[in-house]
Amino acid sequence: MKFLLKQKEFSVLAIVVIISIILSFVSPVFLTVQNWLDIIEGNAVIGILAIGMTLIIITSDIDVSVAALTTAVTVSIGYLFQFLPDSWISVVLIFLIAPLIGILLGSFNGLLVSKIKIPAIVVTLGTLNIFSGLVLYITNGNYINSTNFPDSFMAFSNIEIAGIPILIYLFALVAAGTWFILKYTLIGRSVLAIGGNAQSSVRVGINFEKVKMFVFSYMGFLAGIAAIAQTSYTSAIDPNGLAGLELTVIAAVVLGGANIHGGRGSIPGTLLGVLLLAIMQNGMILARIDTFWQNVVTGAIIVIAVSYDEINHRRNQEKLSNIDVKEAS
Amino acid sequence: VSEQSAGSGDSGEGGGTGNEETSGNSEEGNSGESGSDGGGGVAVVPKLVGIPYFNASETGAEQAGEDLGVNVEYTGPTEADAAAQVKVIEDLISQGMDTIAVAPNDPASVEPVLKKAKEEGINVMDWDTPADKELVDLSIKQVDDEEFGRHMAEKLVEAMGTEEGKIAILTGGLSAANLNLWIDAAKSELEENYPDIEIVSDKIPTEEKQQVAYQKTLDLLKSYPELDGVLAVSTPAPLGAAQAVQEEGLQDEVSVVGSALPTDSEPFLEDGSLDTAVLWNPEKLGYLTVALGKMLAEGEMPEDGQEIENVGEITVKDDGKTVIMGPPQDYTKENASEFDF
Amino acid sequence: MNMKLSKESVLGLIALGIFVGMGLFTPGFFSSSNLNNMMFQLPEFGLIALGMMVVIVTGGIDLSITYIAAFSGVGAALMMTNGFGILPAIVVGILFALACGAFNGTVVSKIGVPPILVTLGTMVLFEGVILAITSGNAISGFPDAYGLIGNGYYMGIIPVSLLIFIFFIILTAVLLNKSTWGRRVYMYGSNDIATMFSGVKNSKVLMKVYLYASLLAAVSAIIMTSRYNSVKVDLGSSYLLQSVAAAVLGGTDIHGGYGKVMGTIYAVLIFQFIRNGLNLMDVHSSLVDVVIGAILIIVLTLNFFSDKFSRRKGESSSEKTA
Amino acid sequence: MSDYILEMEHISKTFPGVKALDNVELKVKRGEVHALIGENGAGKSTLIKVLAGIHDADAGGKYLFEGEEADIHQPLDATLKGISIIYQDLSLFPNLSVAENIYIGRDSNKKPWKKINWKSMKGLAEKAMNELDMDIDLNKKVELLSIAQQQMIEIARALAFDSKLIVMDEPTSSLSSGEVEKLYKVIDTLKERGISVIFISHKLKELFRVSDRLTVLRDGQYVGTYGVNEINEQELIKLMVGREVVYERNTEKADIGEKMFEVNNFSKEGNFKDINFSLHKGEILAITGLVGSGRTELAQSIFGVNKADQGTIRLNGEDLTISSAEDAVKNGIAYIPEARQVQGLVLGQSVVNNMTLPVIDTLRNKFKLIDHNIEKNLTNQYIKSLDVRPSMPDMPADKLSGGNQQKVVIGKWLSAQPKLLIIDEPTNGIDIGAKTEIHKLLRRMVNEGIGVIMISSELPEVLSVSDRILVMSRGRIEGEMNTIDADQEKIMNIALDTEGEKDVGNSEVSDGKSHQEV
Ligand SMILES: Nc1ncnc2c1ncn2[C@@H]1O[C@H](COP(=O)(O)OP(=O)(O)OP(=O)(O)O)[C@@H](O)[C@H]1O
Ligand SMILES: Nc1ncnc2c1ncn2[C@@H]1O[C@H](COP(=O)(O)OP(=O)(O)OP(=O)(O)O)[C@@H](O)[C@H]1O
Ligand SMILES: [Mg+2]
Ligand SMILES: [Mg+2]
Repeated sequence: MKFLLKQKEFSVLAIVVIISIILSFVSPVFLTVQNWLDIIEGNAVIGILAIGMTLIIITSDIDVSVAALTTAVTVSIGYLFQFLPDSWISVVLIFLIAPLIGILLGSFNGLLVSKIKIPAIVVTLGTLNIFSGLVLYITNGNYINSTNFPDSFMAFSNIEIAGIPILIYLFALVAAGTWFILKYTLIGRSVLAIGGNAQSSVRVGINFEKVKMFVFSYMGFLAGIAAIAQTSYTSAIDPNGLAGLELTVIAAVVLGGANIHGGRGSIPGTLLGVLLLAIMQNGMILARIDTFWQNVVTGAIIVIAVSYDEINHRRNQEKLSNIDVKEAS
Repeated sequence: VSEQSAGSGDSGEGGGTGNEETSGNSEEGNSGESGSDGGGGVAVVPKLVGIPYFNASETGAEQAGEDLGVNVEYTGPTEADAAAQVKVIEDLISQGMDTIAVAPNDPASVEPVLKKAKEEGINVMDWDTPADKELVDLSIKQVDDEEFGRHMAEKLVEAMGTEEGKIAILTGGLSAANLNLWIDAAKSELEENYPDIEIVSDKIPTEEKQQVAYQKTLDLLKSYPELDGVLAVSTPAPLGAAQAVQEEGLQDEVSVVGSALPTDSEPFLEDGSLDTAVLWNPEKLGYLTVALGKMLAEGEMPEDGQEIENVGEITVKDDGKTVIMGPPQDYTKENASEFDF
Repeated sequence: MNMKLSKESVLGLIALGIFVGMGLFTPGFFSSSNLNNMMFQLPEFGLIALGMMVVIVTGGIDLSITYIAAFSGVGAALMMTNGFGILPAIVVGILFALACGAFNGTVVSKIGVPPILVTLGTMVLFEGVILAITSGNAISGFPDAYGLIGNGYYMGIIPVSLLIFIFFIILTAVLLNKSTWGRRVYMYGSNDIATMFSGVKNSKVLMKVYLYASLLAAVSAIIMTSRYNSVKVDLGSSYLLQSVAAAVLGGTDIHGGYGKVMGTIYAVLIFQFIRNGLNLMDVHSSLVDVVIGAILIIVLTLNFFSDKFSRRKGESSSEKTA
Repeated sequence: MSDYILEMEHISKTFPGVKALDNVELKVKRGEVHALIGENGAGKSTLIKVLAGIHDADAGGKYLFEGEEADIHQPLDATLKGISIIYQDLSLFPNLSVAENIYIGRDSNKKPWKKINWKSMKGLAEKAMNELDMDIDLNKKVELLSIAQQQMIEIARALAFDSKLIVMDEPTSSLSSGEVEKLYKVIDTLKERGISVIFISHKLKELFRVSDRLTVLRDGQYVGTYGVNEINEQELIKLMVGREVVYERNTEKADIGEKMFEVNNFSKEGNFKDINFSLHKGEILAITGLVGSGRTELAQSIFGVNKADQGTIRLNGEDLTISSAEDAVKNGIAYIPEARQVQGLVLGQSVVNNMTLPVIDTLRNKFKLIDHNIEKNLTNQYIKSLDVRPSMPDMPADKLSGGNQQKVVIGKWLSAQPKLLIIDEPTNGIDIGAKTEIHKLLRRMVNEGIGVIMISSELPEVLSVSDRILVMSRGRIEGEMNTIDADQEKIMNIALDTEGEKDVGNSEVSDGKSHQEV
C-alpha cells in the first residue's frame, strides 16, 4: 500500500537514478561530492521556490508570479544594503525584512485569490506583470554588484560548515520546516484537505479562504528566503536574473508528482523533481550534448515524464476501483 | 541650429504622399516648447530597455540631446522581442520623428517598418546592430564586428600567456546575431593564428544571465579540468564565468575574457578572475547616434575622420554610410574604476 | 426585458472608453497613420489570443502556442528561402503548426496529461527543435509578394492582415457557436465526463481544438513573418502570457466551459489601445506592463463585486441569456 | 430551556427567478429523529443549506438554535454550534486517511498552528469508530473505501465532533440493506444519547421506520409537521404530491417478443466475469444486487466506457464492436448513469445544450451549422412531455432540482431515439411523484420497441417495474427470475450470497451460496 502511494515519487526517483547512472559513465566528475554540492547549491533558489509552489499546487492553484516576486525582494534587499551597516546585525535584519516583504507581496496574491475569487493563474499573471514592470521601471534593469554589499553579508554567503555551503543548509531548513508543517500541523493538513476536496473543506469548517491566504503568503515568505539565497549565490542583484524561472519551478513541482488538480504532492517528491531538472542541466555539459539539442532533450524528458506519470496514475486508479470478483464455482 | 529647422528639413526631403500627418505632427512639435514630446527630433530605439548596457547608451543619448538641443526619444520594448520592437517603431512613426535610429533585435524584421518610415519621410538609421544596408541612411557601428571578435580572441590568448590549450565559449543566446558574428570572427582568428588552441565545445548559451553563466562555467571546469580559458560573449556572461573562476580559486589557471561593462566587471577584474573586459563606450555610442541623427535630419552626412565632439574621431566606410565609432576599448583592473556605467 | 448588459458588452464599452480617452489625451492617437498602425498590429496578437481562448474554453492552456507559431514561420521561411513559391510555403508552414498541434492534442487527449504540463514540455521541445534547425539564426529574404500579406492593403485602405484576422474572428465565432464541434468544445469544457457519457468522442474534440489553435498560430506566424520579413526562434514569444491575459480578461473561464470570441477581441483591443496610447505618451515600457497587469486584476475585481452586488439585489441574470 | 433544539419559521429563499422556499417552518425537538420529505425540487436541500449557513435566507425569517438566535452565515458557524451535516454527496477528503478525515475540521480554524498528535488523533477516531461498531484501518486513504464505508466515516465524524444535531441528506441511497439496518441502529443510539437527527429520504418505508415526526414540503411551501403515528403512507404521499399515487407490484406477465439483445461471455478483470444474458422485445429487464456487485461496471462496459476484456454483444441480430461511448450511441445504445451530476449532466450548461448533445449532429441545417430553432423545439417538446420544471430551456442544469435534472437526462436520451436504453439507478434521489412518472416512461419506451435494462438497488422498484430480474453478486450473475415469481427475500438471498450478515467495514461475503439457474 505504502509503495503504491509513493509511486509518484518513485517514478521520478527511478528517472533520476537512471540519468545519474548514465551520467556517471559518461563523465567521471558527475558522481563527485563537489559536483553534487554545486548542483544542490546552484538549485537552492529553485528548490526553495518549488517547495512553496508545492503547497500552492496541492491546493490546486498555481503561482506564475514567483520569479517576479523574488526579484522584487532581491531588489529591495539591494536598496536596503545601502542603508545597512557592515555588521552581523545587518544579516539578521535582512533575514527579518526580506521574508516580510515577501509575505506582503504574497498575501496580495492570496487576498485576490481567496477573497476576490479570481483564479490564481490570472491573479499571478497580473501581479507578474505588475511586479516585474515596477522592478524594471525602478531599477531600470541595473545590476547592483557586490561592491555595494555589506561585507558581513558576503561573509555570510561564504560560510561553509563541514565543507557544505550555507545555502544548502538554508535550503534543507526550508525543506524540513515545510515538511513538518505539512505533516504535523493543522494548517498543513488543511492544505492537503482543501486540495483533496474544496467543497468538503468548507463544509467541515476549515476556513478555506484562510488556508489559501496561508499558502500564498507562505510562498511569499519563501520567496523572501529565496531572494536572500539568490543574492548571496550570485553576489549581485540582477533585475532580469530570474526572468522565466517560474516555469522551471512549476515543472520541478509537477515532475515531483504533485497533481496539478490538487490534493497530492509532497516535499520529498518536489525535491526529486528539482534534482531531476538540475542533473539534466548539469549533465548536458558533462555529457557534452550538442548545445542546439539540449532543449529538445529537456523538453522530451518533461513530456515523457509527465506522460509516464499519468499512465501510471491511471493504472493505479483502475486498480483502486476493482472489486473482488468471485471465482468460478 | 534650432529644432524647427530640423523639422522642416525633414519634410523637404520626404515629400510625396501620406505626409500630411507627419508634417502636421512636426508642426505641433514646433509650436510647442523646444525639446518637448510629441514630434520632431531623434528617436533612438534599443533592443530592449532596462538592461545596464542600453541604460548607458540612454544616458549618452540624453546627454547629446541636451548638448545639441534636440528632442531625443529613447524607447524600446521590455523584452528583446522583434515584434514588440516593430510596434515601438510604428508608434514612433505616428509621433512624427525626424530621425529614427534602431538597434534591431532582428535586422530583417524591422525592414518593412523602416521602409514605411522612409515613405513617411523619416530619416532612418541603425545603431549598435546593423539593419538592412539598402534601407538605412546611416549605419552606426560601435566597432567593426570582425575586428571586435578577433580582438577578444587575441586578448584571451594574451591573458592565457600561451598559444596552445583548451578554451570554451559562452554566449548570451544562440540566436543573437551580433554575438554569433563576434564568435565566428574570434574562431577564425584562433584558427588562423593560433591553431593549437582547441575549442572544447559548441558555444554554450547562458540566457543572458550571470547566474546561468556561473553554473555553466562550474560545469565546464569540472567537465574539462584542463581548461585554460573562457571567452564569454554578451554582457552578463563574463561576470558569471569570472565568478565561477573566482570561487574555485582558479584565477591563475583559467583566463576569462569577454564583453562586459566596467562597473559590473570591477569586482572580478580586481583579483584577476576576469582578465579583460572588452567593449566600447556605450554612452558614447548613444551620444554619437543622436549627434549623427541630428546631422542627418539637417541633410548632412558624416565624413571619414570627422571629429565628433565628446566622441572622437569616427571612421566612415567606403559605402559612405557605415560609420564606425572607434576601436574596441579594453577595461582592465587599472582603468575600470574610471567609468560610471 | 432585461436591460443588463452582458459581460462582453461591458468590456466592449470599456474598450471604446479607452479608445476615446486615449484619443483625447494622447496627441497623435487619432492620427490616420496611428490608426493605421494599430490595424496592422492587431491581427498577429489577436489570432494567437483567439487560439489560446479556444484552448482555455476546454479548461486547458497552450503554453507552446507561440513556439508553434515560430515553428510554423520557420517552415514557411525555409520553403521560400529554398526557392519554393509562396503558396507551397504557406501550406508547409501550416502543416508544421498542425504537426505540433497534433502532438499536443495526442498527448492531451490520448494519454490524458493535463494540458498545462504537456505544453510546458512541448514549449521547451518545440523551441529546441527550432534551435536545432536554425542554429538560432534568423531566416529572412522572402519574395516581395509575400510581404503584402502583412504589409499590403486591400483596395488601398484596409490592411490585408486585418481582413484575414476578421475572417478568422468570424470563422471562430461561427465554429464555436454554430458548429457541433463548437458545442462539444463548450460541453467538454464544462464537464468532460458527462460529455463522454453522451457519446461524444472527447479525444476528437480535443484534437481539433489543439489543431485549430495551432492553425491560428500558423496564420499569425504567416502575418508576422510577412510583416517582419524574417523569422527567429522567439517569433512572437512575448505574446504567450499576454494571450492568456487577453482571453481571461475577455471573460473566458480559466476552468473551461465559457468564453466568447467577442470578449477576447475586446480584450485584445484594450491591450492594443493601452500599449499604443501609453507608448505615444512616452510612458516607460515597463510601466505599460504594470498598467496591463493592473487592468487585468481591476476588471476581474470589479466583476466580482458587480456579481456580488447583482446577486444581492436578486436580479435575474442567469436564466435570460437568450 | 425550549423543548426544541431547532426552530426555523417563516424561512424564505429566493434564487434568481425561483422562490425555492416560501415561508417554511421546521422545528426539531431534542433527541428526536425528524424526517424532512417532499418531492424533487420541494426545497429540502435548500432548507438544509440555509440551516447550514451555505445560503442566507431572505430577510424576515426566524432561525433559533437551542433557543437562541442562530446567527449562522457560513458552514463553520454551524459546525461550531454543534450542527453536523452529512450531505448526500459526502464531504470527505479522498487523499487523506480515515483518522484525518474524522479529525479534520476540529480546531483547524481557531488553532491552525496546533501540532497534530497523530496518536491522539487516531485515538479519537478509534473511539468514534467503536461507537459505530466499525472496523476500518484508520491509516487507509478514504479513496480506497467503499461508499458505504465512507458514509459511516461521515457519521463517525459527526459523533467525534460532539454534534447536537445531525442532518442526513438521503444517507441510504447508496447503502445495501444490511448497511441500512446498521445505520438505523446508529440512529437509534444517537437518539438515546439525546442527539437530534434530521433525516431526508425519498423512501417512505424508511422514514416510518426511523423517524418520530415528519415535516412535509411541497413546491417550496410548508405543508405541515406530523407525528409518524398520526399518518400513514398513502396520506403522506397525498400531502407530498397533492394527489394519490400507487406504487404497486408488477403482477402481469409481460408480452415477450423475440430476442433483441444479448451479451455473451462478457468479462473484465476485477469487475465482472462470465456474464451471459439476453433481452427480449417488450420486457424490462432489471439487474439488481448490492452496491459494489459490478452492475455499473457491466453497464458501462456494454456502453463502451470501460472496455471489457472479452465477450460479445449482439443487438437486433447484429454483432457489435463497441469500444467507446460514441460507438455505443451510434449503434443505438444509450446509458443513463447513476452519478447524475458528474456523468449524466453537464451542470454548467443549459438544458437545451444537455438535451441535444447526443443528437446535435442531426440538428444541422444545410450549411452544416446547428439550427437553433429545431434545437429549441425539440427541447421544448421533451420539457413538456417529461414535465421538467421550471420549463426554461436556457436555464443552466445545475439550477434544477435532482428530479428535474434526471428528467433532463432522460430527455437527452429519448431525443437520441435509442434501440436499447440502460438506466442505472433511475430514481436515485427522486421523489415518488417523479418516480412513477419515470417508471411509466420506461414502460412506454418498451412498448414503443426500445429495449430497457434497468439497474436498481431498490427492490420495490425492481419488483414494480421490471418483467425479469437478474441478480448480481461479486461480479457474476448469480440468479435470474421472472418478476412475477420473485420477492424481496429471494433476491436478497442471492445478492447476499446467503448467510445474510454482512459487515459494513467489509464488502466481502462468505462463500456459501444458493445457486440459481441462469
Ligand atoms: N442555486 C440555485 N439557484 C437557483 N435555483 C435553485 C438553486 N438551488 C436550488 N434551486 C431551485 O430551488 C428549488 C428547490 O431545490 P432543492 O434542491 O432544495 O429541492 P429538493 O427538495 O432538495 O429536491 P431533490 O429531492 O430533487 O433533491 C428547485 O426548483 C431548484 O431549481
Ligand atoms: N506519523 C504518522 N502516524 C500514523 N499515520 C501516519 C503518520 N504519518 C502519515 N500517516 C499516514 O500515512 C498517510 C500518508 O500521509 P502523507 O502522505 O501525509 O505522509 P508522507 O507521504 O510521509 O508525507 P511526507 O512525505 O510529506 O512526509 C497518511 O494519510 C496517514 O494515514
Ligand atoms: Mg435535494
Ligand atoms: Mg452502481
